[in-house]
Amino acid sequence: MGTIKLPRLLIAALIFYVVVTILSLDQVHILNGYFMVIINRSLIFVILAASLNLINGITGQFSLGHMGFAAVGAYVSGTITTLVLKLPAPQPGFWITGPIFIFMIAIVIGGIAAGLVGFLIGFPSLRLKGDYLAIMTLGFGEIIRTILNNIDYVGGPRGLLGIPKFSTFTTITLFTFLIIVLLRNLVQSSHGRAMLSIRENELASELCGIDTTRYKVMGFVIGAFCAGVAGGLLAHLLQLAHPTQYGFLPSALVLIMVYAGGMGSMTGSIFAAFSLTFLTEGLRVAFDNIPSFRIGTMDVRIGTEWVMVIYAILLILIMLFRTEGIMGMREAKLLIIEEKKKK
Amino acid sequence: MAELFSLQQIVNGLQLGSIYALIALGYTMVYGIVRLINFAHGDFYMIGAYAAYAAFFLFNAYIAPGNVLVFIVLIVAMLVGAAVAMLSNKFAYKPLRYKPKLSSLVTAIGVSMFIEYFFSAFPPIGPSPRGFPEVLPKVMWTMGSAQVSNYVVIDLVVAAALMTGLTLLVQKSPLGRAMRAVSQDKDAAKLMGINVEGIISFTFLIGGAFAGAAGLLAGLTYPRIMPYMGILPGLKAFIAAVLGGIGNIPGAMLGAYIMGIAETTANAYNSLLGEGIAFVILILVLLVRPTGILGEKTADKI
Amino acid sequence: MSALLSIQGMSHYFGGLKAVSDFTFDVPEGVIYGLIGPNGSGKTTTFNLISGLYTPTTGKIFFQGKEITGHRPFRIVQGGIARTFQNLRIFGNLSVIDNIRVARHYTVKSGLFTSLLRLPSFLQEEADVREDAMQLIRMFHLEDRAHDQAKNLPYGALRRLEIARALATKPKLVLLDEPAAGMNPKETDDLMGLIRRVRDEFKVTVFLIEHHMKLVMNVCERVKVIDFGETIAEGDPKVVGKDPKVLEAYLGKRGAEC
Amino acid sequence: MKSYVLSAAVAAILAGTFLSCGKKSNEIIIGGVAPVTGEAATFGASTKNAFDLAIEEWNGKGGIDGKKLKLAFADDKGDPAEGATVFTKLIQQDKAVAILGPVMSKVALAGAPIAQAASIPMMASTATNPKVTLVGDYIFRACFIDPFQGTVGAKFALEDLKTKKAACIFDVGNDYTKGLSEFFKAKYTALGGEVVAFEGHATGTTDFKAQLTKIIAAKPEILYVSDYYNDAALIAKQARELGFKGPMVGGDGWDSPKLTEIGGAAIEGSFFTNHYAADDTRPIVQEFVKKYKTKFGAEPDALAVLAYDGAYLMFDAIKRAGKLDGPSIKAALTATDMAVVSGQVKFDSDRNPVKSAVIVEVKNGKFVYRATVNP
Repeated sequence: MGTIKLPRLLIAALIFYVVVTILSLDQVHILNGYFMVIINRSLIFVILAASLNLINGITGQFSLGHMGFAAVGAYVSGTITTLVLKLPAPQPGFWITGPIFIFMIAIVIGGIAAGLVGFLIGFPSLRLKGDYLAIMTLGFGEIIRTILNNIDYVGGPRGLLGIPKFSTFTTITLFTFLIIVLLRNLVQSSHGRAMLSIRENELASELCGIDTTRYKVMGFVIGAFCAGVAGGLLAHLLQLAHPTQYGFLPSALVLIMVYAGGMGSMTGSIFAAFSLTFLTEGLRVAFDNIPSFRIGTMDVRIGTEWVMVIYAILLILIMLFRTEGIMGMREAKLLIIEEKKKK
Repeated sequence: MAELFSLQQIVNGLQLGSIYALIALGYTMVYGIVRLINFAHGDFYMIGAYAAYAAFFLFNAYIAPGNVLVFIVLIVAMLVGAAVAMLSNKFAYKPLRYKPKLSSLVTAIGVSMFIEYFFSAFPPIGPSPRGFPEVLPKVMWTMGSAQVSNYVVIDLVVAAALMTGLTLLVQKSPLGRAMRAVSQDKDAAKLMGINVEGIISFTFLIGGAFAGAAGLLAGLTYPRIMPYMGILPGLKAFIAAVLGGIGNIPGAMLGAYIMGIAETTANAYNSLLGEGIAFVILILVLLVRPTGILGEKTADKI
Repeated sequence: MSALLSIQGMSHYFGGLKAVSDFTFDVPEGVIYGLIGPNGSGKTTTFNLISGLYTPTTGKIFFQGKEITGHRPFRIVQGGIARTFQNLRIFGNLSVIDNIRVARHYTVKSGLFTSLLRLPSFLQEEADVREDAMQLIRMFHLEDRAHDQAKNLPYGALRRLEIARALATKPKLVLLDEPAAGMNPKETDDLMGLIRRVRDEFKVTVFLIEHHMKLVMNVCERVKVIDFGETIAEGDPKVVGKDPKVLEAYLGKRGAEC
Repeated sequence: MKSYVLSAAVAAILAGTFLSCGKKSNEIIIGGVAPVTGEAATFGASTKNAFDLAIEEWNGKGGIDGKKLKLAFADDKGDPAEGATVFTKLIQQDKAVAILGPVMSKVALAGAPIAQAASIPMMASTATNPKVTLVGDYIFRACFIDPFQGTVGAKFALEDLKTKKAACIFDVGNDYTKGLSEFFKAKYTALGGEVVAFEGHATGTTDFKAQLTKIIAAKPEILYVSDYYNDAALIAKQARELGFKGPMVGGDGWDSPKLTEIGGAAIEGSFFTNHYAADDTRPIVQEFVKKYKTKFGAEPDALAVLAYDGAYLMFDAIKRAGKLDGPSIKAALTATDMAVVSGQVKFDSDRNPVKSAVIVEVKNGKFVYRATVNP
């Protein structure tokens, strides 16, 4: 600290970015577009899982409606960019011409809107604990979805369409990196320790002078903000936002990532977001290659419909045999800010 | 708005409420004993419906549709529901009993996903909906301004009979006393010589059987079954249990009937409200009275 | 000596059950004050009332002349009353130093954004807090384990950690809820010295609940004996210890032998 | 550290799987997209069946220019994000020359820009949202768009059934059924009828009685049920139970043997707009129904018909193009004029099929031809 040395996390992110970019160049073509889609989705899941980890793993609350926040971010930022810019895909020289800044601002506004919703939801929910809180957040998530389904201005059940495609590997990596740094700095600050202490023992935390209400709401708001950013990025990647993308099941998938990775471990969330996204695609490819056979007059296929069965079994097995998740509560060195030691 | 509270709407609500009640009872009993929101409970209901469907075709060859067949099919649905519930408990929940509570919740989500996706992927069942057969001929009566079928009567009678039986079991029998003891304090119950795991398993058995019965009733009343049919009723029944006071058996019944009538009324008023009413109720209850209508306040020990 | 903590007519009921009945007493500044009484006599309830976990049914609590009745617990802590728990409440998965730093948090001035951006003022403050925490840790002989997860510490060390954590909130009054519970005689002796040192070096008033009569009689400068929510005796421990009412109602014959 | 090693190993295996994409030059890869898991899985299953059947038939006839067709199928789970992923996979990884599907508009809207950008022609089978094909000139569809069917249904209800008061019920969470009801209502009102009740219901619900009680209280002469067959059959049953006596009218989402399996007597005497009638004597129809039944043990539904037709239109275009590049296939598709199961198909300037609709009546558990309506 204090020296001009670049932080290791930044170096790691730069290496990741440069390597992936080079490998995906048309001339090299080791990573094709399919890989890039998986990587982009993994990165968005990284934001979602890491931010849910802040709520569930760090602050010790429990949200089952995380995608509801993502929906708010997606719809708000998507509405802004479709209104402000009716523009095609990024052109060369795009970075300095303006629209990208509007996009970035829209994403941040989407995040802030999600944060506000997080505040509205977090505040009344705080009297509840454990599974009551889980159900409450699930209810709020469903209500957000129902409302979106019924607002014709944002497309109702047709979804919000015609969002410009601004999310690229570059913008997604940038936002993911910023959010990881933000979350890491938060957790390893005095405020973060206050949040952790709530998870460990809420009563003792209060009696250490921590305004636990404030920090629980803060956990919800920051988590919701990040989810809103992820939602915005996803909407600008797919060029649409649809209410069904933000229901209970997608929220459960993010929850699974957090638990599989290890509650309270950001490293775990990141690792699980990547590995589960890749695993799903890997299983898809694997199942594609199983030939079909006949039983009687029926054609029996062992096809991609079994992927989710495997996914569910995997989740149960992780919970049974490694309840604390793959990483437990540990963090990779890369994500730990080293403290200068005196003496 | 006369049509909101017409006799017909109340009949509709009671019929829906009966099905919710049977599912809600399982939720509430399991929660009362192991403090677990068993997300897979709605799927036990779905399995019950499929079991009833299979049983119909198995027995229809020998017995003509009618009350006897309904009874046989009901028993099969309850047995299968109970078996699945006990198996889930044994393999997925029991090993996590003394781990953090929320890991059981996540496991329950996993079990739920597994059952749904497995049924959908398994070729003999598959994702397509199936028409549920008429297990007994339908008879319609006109009562005042309302149309009532014998199915409504069956729904109400089966639900009432099972609920009465359960209330008697819990209140009067030694087994019920043991269940209440376990729900109060597992460790103390163990010291008193109660087989705690046995009681938990029995609770899952009852809950699963009731969900199975609800599956048959749903098949009769809304004659379409599919692998994902349990998600929504499961969630709503759970909300009904919370509304009545989770862990409280009469509360679950009360909550379920309120829920059925509220949903019917809301649907008649406006589809947006109808879609969200369950969750609005949930949030209101949790904010205003998290212990539910009949639930008792338990002081946190500091 | 002026009264640091003043309790006036405080009662508390759980439903119909009377836990604390019409307590009126002062804890003077700078003393080591003991509250003793048999199980269920309302000792822990008194602490919970003072630290704001319960709100008294009737009566008022004043601290440094200001009323704190009904304030939220964290406000009361920030106002200068820290406490420990009978059954330990340690942040088990946090390191020893982090346990201490959590208690220092409310004095931290760096806002959220300063912290997120890790601005120099934040880094400076973090360093100060760390140094402070290390000082406390050394004083409580925990320096070897400073970076270990707290849950891995032996029992006696956890007791010390909890007291250290309470002191980290920079209190004027420390409530110790049975600090010697579960300790062996040697540890208890050390604890007595520690309590005195805490009072002298941190300039705090100590208010403790204890079953352990030897500790109370040795350490406390003033004691109050309660039973069934009512005060039986109050005053100098040596006097109170010989009060026949106390011996009979609370200490019994066994107590007299101590 | 163990987990790092493990993850590296997993990554290596995955990478190996992904990279091992051998492309045989004597095969033409056709991408197929439909949901086979999730709540829309029932629609995806019959769609995929139809893809398989069409490919089998074409390969039976020797493929195209001596090359065999191979279906690269991917599950979109009914989710737009999955849709975008699998479109990219099919185009980039499997090197599909054309894409069949998907079923749902929201997935099509996420996938279409990817196909368009890669110049890969796509034939959405049942995505009815008008915006789908507006994404670009590589995007076609095999089905009607919402306005057409709603209009046909309204005209039929007014003119043939001679009704003046109608009621609509639809799924508020499904763009297809909501759109259909909206267009029905607009046309019915415009032509002088009155829509006395317009009720939505939540997705996945099985109890429609509240809405139906309200609808029946408004005394409509006909009930327009724009839901898919699985909900429509239940609605019919419950409507009859509550005493509704009039006819019911629906859209092509009704076309499934499940309609009568679930609906039974309640659905008798109802009508729906469709692409074809199963009792149509044209050999192409009869042959398709027969083959489908033999292969899959069930009668085809509308999704299967449209998927099958979509596949035929695409294969025909590939054959006529004579080349496998996107622009050639696209050009050939634009020039389509082909008889398929759902009739003679041409594409308009927005790449929507121009074809006639038929009205089908449910009679004795069978779907019987009633009338043809030209666009």
